Amino acid sequence: MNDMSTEGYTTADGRKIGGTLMEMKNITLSFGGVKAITDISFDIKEGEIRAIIGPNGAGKSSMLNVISGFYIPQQGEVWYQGAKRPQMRPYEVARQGIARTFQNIALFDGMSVLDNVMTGRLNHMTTGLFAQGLWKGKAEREEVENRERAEKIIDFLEIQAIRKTPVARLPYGLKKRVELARALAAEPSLLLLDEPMAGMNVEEKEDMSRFILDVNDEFGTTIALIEHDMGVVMDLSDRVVVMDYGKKIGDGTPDEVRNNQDVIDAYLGVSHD
Amino acid sequence: MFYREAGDYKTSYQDDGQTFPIKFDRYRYYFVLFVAFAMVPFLINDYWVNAIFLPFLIYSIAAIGLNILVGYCGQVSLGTGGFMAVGAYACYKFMTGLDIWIDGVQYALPPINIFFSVILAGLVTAVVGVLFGLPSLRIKGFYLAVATLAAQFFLVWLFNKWSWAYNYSASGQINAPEREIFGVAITGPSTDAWATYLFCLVIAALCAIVARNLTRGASGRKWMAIRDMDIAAEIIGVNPLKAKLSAFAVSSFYIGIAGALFFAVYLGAVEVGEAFGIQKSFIVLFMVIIGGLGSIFGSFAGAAFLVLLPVLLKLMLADSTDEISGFSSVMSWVFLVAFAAAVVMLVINIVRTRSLIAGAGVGWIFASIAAFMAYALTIGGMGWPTDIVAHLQLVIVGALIIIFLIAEPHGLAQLWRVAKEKLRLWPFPH
Amino acid sequence: MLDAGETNDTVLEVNNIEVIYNHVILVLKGVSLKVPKGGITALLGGNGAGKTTTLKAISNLLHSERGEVTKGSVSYRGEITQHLDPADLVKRGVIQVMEGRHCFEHLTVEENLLTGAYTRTDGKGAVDADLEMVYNYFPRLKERRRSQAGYTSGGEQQMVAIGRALMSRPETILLDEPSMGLAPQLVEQIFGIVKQLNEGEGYTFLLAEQNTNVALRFAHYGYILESGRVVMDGPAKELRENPDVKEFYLGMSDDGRKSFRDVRSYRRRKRWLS
Amino acid sequence: MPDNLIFGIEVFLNGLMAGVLYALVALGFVLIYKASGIFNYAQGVMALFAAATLVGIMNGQVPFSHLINAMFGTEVHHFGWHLPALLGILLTAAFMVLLAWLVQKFVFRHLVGQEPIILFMATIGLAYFLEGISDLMWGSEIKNLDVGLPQGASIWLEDSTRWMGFGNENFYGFFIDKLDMFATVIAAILVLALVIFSQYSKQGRAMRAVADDHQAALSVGINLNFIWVMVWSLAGFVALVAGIMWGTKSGVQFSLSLIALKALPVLMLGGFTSIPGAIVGGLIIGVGEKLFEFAVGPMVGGATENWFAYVLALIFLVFRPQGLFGEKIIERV
Amino acid sequence: DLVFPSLSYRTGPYAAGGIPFADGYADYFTMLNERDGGIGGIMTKVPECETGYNTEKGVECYESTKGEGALVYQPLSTGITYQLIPKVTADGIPLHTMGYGRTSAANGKVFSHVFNYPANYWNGASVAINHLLETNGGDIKGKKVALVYHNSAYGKEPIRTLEELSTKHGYELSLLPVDHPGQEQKSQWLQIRRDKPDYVIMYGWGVMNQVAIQEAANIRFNMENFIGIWWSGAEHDVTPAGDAANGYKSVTFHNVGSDFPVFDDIKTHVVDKGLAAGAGDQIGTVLYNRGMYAAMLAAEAAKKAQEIHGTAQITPAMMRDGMEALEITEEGMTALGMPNFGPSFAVSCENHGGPGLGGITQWNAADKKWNLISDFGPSDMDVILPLITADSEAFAAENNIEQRCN
Ligand SMILES: Nc1ncnc2c1ncn2[C@@H]1O[C@H](COP(=O)(O)OP(=O)(O)OP(=O)(O)O)[C@@H](O)[C@H]1O
Ligand SMILES: Nc1ncnc2c1ncn2[C@@H]1O[C@H](COP(=O)(O)OP(=O)(O)OP(=O)(O)O)[C@@H](O)[C@H]1O
Ligand SMILES: [Mg+2]
Ligand SMILES: [Mg+2]
Repeated sequence: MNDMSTEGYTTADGRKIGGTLMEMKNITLSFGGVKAITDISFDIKEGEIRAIIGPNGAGKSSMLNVISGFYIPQQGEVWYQGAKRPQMRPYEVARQGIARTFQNIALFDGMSVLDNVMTGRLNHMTTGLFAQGLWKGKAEREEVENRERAEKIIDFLEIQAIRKTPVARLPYGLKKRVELARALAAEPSLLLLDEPMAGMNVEEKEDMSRFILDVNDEFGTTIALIEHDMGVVMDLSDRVVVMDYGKKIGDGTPDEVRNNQDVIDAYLGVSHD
Repeated sequence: MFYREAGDYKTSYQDDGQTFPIKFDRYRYYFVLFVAFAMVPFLINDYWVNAIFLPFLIYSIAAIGLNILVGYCGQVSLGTGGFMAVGAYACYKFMTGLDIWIDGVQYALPPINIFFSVILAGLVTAVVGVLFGLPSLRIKGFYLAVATLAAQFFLVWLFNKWSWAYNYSASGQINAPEREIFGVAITGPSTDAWATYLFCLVIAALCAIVARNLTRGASGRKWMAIRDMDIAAEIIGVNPLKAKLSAFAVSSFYIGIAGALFFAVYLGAVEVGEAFGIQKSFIVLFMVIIGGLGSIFGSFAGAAFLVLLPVLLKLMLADSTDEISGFSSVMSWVFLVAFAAAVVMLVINIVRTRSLIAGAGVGWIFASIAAFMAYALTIGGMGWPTDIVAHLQLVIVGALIIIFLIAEPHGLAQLWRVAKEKLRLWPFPH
Repeated sequence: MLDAGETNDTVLEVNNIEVIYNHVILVLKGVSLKVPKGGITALLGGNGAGKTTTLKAISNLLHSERGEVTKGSVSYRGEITQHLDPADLVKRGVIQVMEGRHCFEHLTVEENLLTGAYTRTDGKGAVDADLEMVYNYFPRLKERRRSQAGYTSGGEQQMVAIGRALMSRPETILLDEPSMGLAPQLVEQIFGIVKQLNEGEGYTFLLAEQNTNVALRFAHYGYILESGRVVMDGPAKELRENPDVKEFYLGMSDDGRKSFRDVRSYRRRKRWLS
Repeated sequence: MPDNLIFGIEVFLNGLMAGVLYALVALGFVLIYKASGIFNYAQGVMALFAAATLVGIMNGQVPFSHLINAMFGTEVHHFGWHLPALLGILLTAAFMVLLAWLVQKFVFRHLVGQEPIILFMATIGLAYFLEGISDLMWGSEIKNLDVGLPQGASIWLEDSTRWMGFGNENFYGFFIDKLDMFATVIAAILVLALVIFSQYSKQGRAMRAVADDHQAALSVGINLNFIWVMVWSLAGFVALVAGIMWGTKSGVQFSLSLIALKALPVLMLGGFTSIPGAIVGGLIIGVGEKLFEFAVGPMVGGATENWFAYVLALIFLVFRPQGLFGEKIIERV
Repeated sequence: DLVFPSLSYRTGPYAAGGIPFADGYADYFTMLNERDGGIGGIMTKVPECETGYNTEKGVECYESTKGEGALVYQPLSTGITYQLIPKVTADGIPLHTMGYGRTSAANGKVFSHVFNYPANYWNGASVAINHLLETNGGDIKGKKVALVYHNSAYGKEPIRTLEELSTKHGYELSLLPVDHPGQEQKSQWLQIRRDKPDYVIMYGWGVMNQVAIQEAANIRFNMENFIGIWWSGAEHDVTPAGDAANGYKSVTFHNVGSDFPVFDDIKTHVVDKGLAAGAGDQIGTVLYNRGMYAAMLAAEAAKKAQEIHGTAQITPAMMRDGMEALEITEEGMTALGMPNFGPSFAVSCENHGGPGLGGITQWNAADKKWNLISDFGPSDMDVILPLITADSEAFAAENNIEQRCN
C-alpha cells in the first residue's frame, strides 16, 4: 500500500498527487432498518482519480449523496479542504466547488442541452432579478461571458451539434455526456461521477474515459467515480475504495484491490484483467 | 420552404440569445407590435375593447405571471384569484389615497397616479405571494396546488371582512373613481376605448418583455431546474428557497398588476367573491395550460383562446341577425377555407394511416367544427335559446380543452412550434 | 446451444419499420429483424441507434411516448401485432423489460414482482412457485422484499425489473440493456440466467445491449444498428470475429484489449458508414 | 354543564358528521388518483351528474328534452313513469359505468403517459363537459331528490341525551341529523370495502402499479383501459352515493358540483392516495372547521369555514408533506 | 323596435332563480307584441344574453346589446349592477334594478340613470322589522333577531339598516354570514339552536335558501318566525324541505299566485302559440311574476316616455324621462289585468326608489302555495333616507358627481 498520510504521492505514470482534499471519517448512514453505510472512512487527495466500487446496493451512491450533502449521516464527519464541514444544504456544498453527475440521469428534461450546461454555471452568475428583467447591460454581459465558458465545455465534450436539442429526446449515452458537461461547467474542484459509463458501448466508454482523464489532466480536477466496468476502473483510477454491504472491504491502488481476496469474493467473482 | 433560416447566421452569442433568432420571426414580431400600437387604437370601439381586448390583455398578464410560476418553476398554484384580489384592493387603496392609522390618528396619502398605483399594487401582491409561497418549500405537486387554495379562500374572505380595504363602503364593493394619465381618463365612467386599450397594452407589452428577459437568463434557468427536478437542482447549487420564492414574487407581481387592471380599468367596480373567486384561479390556469406551459407566447395564445371562444360561440349560436353583417361574412369565408384545409388534412390522413382517428388525424374533428362555424356565421348566428347555448358552450369548451390536450399536450405554443418545424421542412416530410 | 442456422422457425419478425416521434423526428429508417424461436438474438449499436425504439415498436409501447410506426410491420408468430394492446402481447407471451428499470416505486419489491403475474391465470400456487424461483435467482431481492422499490439501489431495481418480467412466464422476452448498472458478477449471473432459461425452458430472447462483449458471448445471432438502420448482422460467432466489430464494439485492437488510458484518437469513422 | 362545553361537544359531533359527508366526495378523488395519478377535478360534477341522472330516471324525464323541443318544436317532457328508488339507483350506477367507459375511451386512452398536470387539465375539461351535458340532459332547475332517506334531527337522540345537560336548561339534547348518521354508516362500509379491494386484490395492486408508472404497467401486461374503466366506474359509484346524500340535503342543482371544493382539504390532509385517509381527513376537517367557527368565528366576523379547512390542512402538510396517510413522496437521486 | 335586453342567467349556481325571472320578463313583452302589436304600435324585442351571474359576461352582454338601441337594462345581479352603474351613466341608458343592486341609487340626484323602485334591500329589512313589530303589538324590545346572510355585497346590504333599526326598537341583532354557495350551514344553524333567537331574517340566494330552510326545519325552528327577503321566497326555496317549511315567511313587493287576468292573456297569446320563453310551466310562480312585473314596469315607463315626447320610437334618454315620470296606480294596474299586483307608487327625479312599500307572504306547504298575508305597507323611511343620502353623497364626492334635480 501507498503511504496514505496527508502528504501527496506520485502515481505510477508520474503524476504528482497533492494533499488530502476531502476526508470521510467513520461515516454511518442508515434508513430505518437498512444500514446503507457502516463506519466508513477514506480520503480523496487533490488531483487524483478515486474510484468507489462494490456490488449493487453496497452503498456507493449513498456515499456520494453524503458527500454532496443530500444524505445526512447519523455518525461521522466530513472534512473538506482541511476543515470539518458543518452540516449544510446541498446547494451550499455545491458552492464549495463540488459538482456531480447522477446514477439515474438527473438532467432538466424541459430544457435544451445548452441551458442544462448553463445551469452548471449558475453559481458563477450574480446579477439580481431586477437587472435581469432589464436585460441590457449587466445581465446580458454576464450571460454572454458565461455562455462562452459553457460553449468551451460543449466543444470539449463534442456535443456542439445537439446544443439546442431538448435533452428529453437524447439517447442515454449522450445524456450522460451532457450531465458531465453540466458538472464541468461549474468548474468544480471535486467532481463526483456516479456510474458515468453505464449503458455505453466500448467506443463511447473510450470517449468518456478520455474526457475524464483530460479534465483531470488539464484542469487538475479531483475526481471520485463509481463504476461497474472493471476495465475502466482499473485503467483510470489512482486509488480504489471497495464497499460491500455498507462496509469498506478494501482500499488501495487498482493492483492491490484486484488481488485482494475479499474483493474477489464479494465483487469481482473471478479475478479481472 | 416557406420558412427559412439558412443564411441567417449569428456571429455573436448576443445574437444567438435574442428572443427571435430567426429573421422572419423578428419581422413578424415587429409587424404585430406595429398593428397593436399604431393601428388597432384607431379601429376599435367600446365593444371590442370591453368585451375582447381588455380582458385579453389583462388575462394575458395574469397568464404570464402564472406561467412563470407553473410553467417555468413548476409550482402549481390555484391562488391566482386571491392574488388578483390583492392587486385590485391595493390599487384601490393607492388610487383613492392610502389611509393609515397611527396611534389613533388617521393619516392619508394623496391619491397616487394610476400607473404607479398599478405597479405598487403589483409589489404589494408580490409580498403577499412570497408569504403564501413559503409552504412550497415543504409541499409539492398537487398538494401544493391544493394548499394554494388556502390563499385563495383566505384572501377572498379577508377582503370581504376587512372594511379598511374597501374604504368602509356599506356593501363591500369597490368602485374605481376617475383617474387620468396626461389628462386622458384611464379609469372611471368617461374613458375612451383607445385610452384604456393603450394603457393595458403598454403594461402588457412591458410585462411580456420583462418576463422574457427573466426567463431566458439565469433566473429562468433556476426556475426551470427546480421545475424539472428539484433535488438535482439543489445538488448542483440552486437554492430552492430563493428560486421558488422569487418565482412566487415575480408571478404574484404580474398577477397583482392584472388584478389591479382588472378592477380599475376593465370592470370599474368589483366585489371580491364574485370577481376574484376560485373560478378566476382556474380560468387563468386553463389559459396557461392550453396556451403552453413555459411559453410567454403561449400565455397570450391561451388568453386569446379562452376570451374569444365563448364570445365566438355566442356569436355563432345565440345571436341571430336578419341581415348578414360584414364581419360575419368575412369570417364565414375564413372558416370555409379552414374547412377545406381540414378536409384535405383528413383525406391525407385517411390515405396515410388508413384510420379515422389515428395519430394527427383529429383533422376531421376540426373539419366538422370549422364546417359548423362557417355555416353558423354565414347565416349570422343560429338564434338558439340562450340557455341551450350556455349549456352547449360548456360542452364545447370542455370538449375543446380535451381535444387540444390530446392533439398537443404542450399547448398552442407547441402546436405553433410543430407547425413551424413542418413549414421549415416543407415540402419534405421529415 | 442453438445456432441461427439450426432453426428457421421465426417467431418474431420485424419488417422494414419506420418510426417517427412527435410527428417530426424520424428515428428508425427501415429496420428488419428476424428472431428465431428459442434463440437469443442481440441488438447492438451505439447510443441513439434506435435499439430501444425497435423494442418498443415491437411491444407497442411507442404509443405512450407519442411515437408511431409509420411504415412496415411487426408480426409475432405470423400475426400482425401493430394494432394489439401491449397487454394482449403479454398474454401472447411477449414481455419487455424496459430500459432504465421502471419499477413501481411505491409498491414493495414483492408487490412489484407480483404485478408481473398480472396476466396469469394459473393460480396462486404456480405464481408463488415462480416467486420463489425469482428469489432464488436474486437472493438480494428476498432480503429487501418488504422495502418500497423506490428506495432500493439502482442494481436492485434492475433485478426487480427482470424478475418482474420472469413472473409473467413469457415465451419471448425483450430485454433492454439488462446489464446496465449491474456489478460484473451480477451481469454474468443475469446472462447465465438468460442462458439457463433459454436452454432449459426454451424462452426466446431479443436483447438490446451496449455491453457487446457479453452480449455476443451469449447470443446466437446479432444485429448491429446505427442511426436507425441495420448495418450488419450475422451469427454471433462471426460478428465476434469481424475486425470492425472487434475494434468498435469490443474495444480490441489486434494486440488484445487496449487500456482506456491509451485512447487518444477522438472520433473515428465507422467504415461502413462512409 | 356550562353552555360552552356542552355546545362545543355538540359542534364537535356535528363536525364529525359533516366530515363524513366531505369524505364521501373525497373518496372518489382518492380512487382515481390512486389508480392513475390523475387528480380528477370532475369528481364534484360527477356527483351532480349522477344525482341529476338519478332524479331524471326516477321521474321518467326525457333526456335532452329542452334541446329536442327547441330544435324540432316538439313538446316532449316525460315518459310518464315513476321508478322506485332502488331501481333508479341501479340504473344510474349502470349509467355511471357507461360514462366511465366513454371517458376512458375518448379521453384518457389518448393521454397515457402524459404529465399529471395535463391529465388534471383534461379532467377540468371533462368537468365542463359533464356540467354542460348534465344541464342539457336534465335541465338546470332545482330538482328534489327523495330516495326515502331519513332526514331531520333525531328526536330520539335529543330526548335521550337531554339529561347530559345536568340541569342546564338551555340544553335540550344533542342534535344530530338522521341523514348524517345514515351517511356515516354508508361511508364506513364503502371505505372498508375499498381498502380491502385495493390493498389485497390483484386488481387493486395493478391499480397502484398503474399510478406509479403507466409505461411499466403496460409493459407487464396490465390492461390500462380496463383498470381505468374499473376505477372510474367505482368513482362514479362513489359520486352517486355522495350525490344522493348531498342532493337529499339541498336539492339537486349546480352548486352540488362545488362540494368538490369542500373535499379538497380533506384529500390533502388525509393524503391523495389513502382511502382511510379520506375518512380520517374528513373527520379532522369537519371537526376543525366547525369548532373554529364556533370558537373563533364570532370574533372575526364568521364565514371562516371555507378558508379554515384549507389552512388547517396546510398546517398538517407542513409537517407531513404527503398528508397523514399518503404514500411517502420518494425523493432520491 | 323597442329593445329591452334581458341579461339573464339560465346556467350556473343561481340558474334556478334566473330562469323563471327571465321567462316572465320575456313573456310579458311577447304578450304585448301579440296582443297589442307592441307598445304604442312599435314592436318590442327582448334580446336575451346569458350572464351566468358572472360580472365579466355581464359586461360583454351589455356592450354587445347596447348598440341595438337598448332602452333599459335589468341585470338581475347586484355585482353586474355595480359594474354597469358608471357605464350606463356615461352611455345615457337607464338601468332598472328592482329590489336589488345599489340601494343608495334610489337617490336620483346622484344616480341619474339608475332606478330601483318600487323597493330596495333596506326597505325590505325595514318591512320585515315592521312585520315583527306588528305581530308583537309594536314592541320588540329585548327580542333577539338573527340575520343569516349571503356573504357578499348583496347579503351585507341590510346590515346597516338593521343596526339602525335595532337602536331604534331595542332588539338584539346577531349576524351569521354564509359563504357562497351555502351548501353547508351546520355551524350557523347550530349557533341559532344555541342562541335561540326569537326571529331569523334571511338574505339568501340560490342553494343557500333551500339549505337554510331545511336546516331550520331540522333544528325545529319555528317557521313563523323565519322571514326571508324577496330573493329567499320562491317555491323552489321551500319545496325541498317539504311540510316542514310550512309557515315560512318572505318579504315581497308584488303579489303572488296566478289569479290575475294578465295570465290568461299570456296563456292565450304566448304559451298557446308556442312562443313562451321557457317551458311555460313557471307561470304564477313567485319569480316568474317578478320578471313579468319588471317587464310591466318597463313597458309602462316606455308608454310614459312616448306620451311625454310624443313619439313612439323612443330613445334611451326619453326612456329615462319616462321612468322618472312613472306613476303606478291601482286603476292602471287593474286595467293591465293585474289588480292589486303591486303597490301604487310614483317616481320622481329625486327619488328613483319609490316609496319602498312591501308586504309579507307566507308558505302553505299543504297547498304548495304562497299567500300574501299583509298589505303593501310602508317602510321606515326616517331611518332609511338618511342612510341613502349619506351613502350616495359619499359616492358623489368620490366621483365628482354634480347633483341634479335642482
Ligand atoms: N420520446 C422521444 N421523442 C423524441 N425522440 C426520441 C424519443 N425517444 C427516443 N428518441 C430519439 O430516438 C433515437 C433513438 O433512441 P433509442 O432510445 O431508441 O436509442 P438506443 O439505441 O436505445 O440508445 P441507448 O443505447 O442510448 O439506449 C435517439 O436519437 C433519440 O433522440
Ligand atoms: N433514501 C433511501 N431510503 C431507504 N433506503 C435507501 C435509500 N437510499 C439508499 N437506500 C438503500 O441503501 C442501500 C445502498 O444503496 P445505494 O444506492 O447507495 O447502492 P449502490 O452501491 O449505489 O448500488 P448500485 O450499484 O446498485 O447503484 C440499498 O440497499 C438501498 O436500498
Ligand atoms: Mg448506485
Ligand atoms: Mg436504449
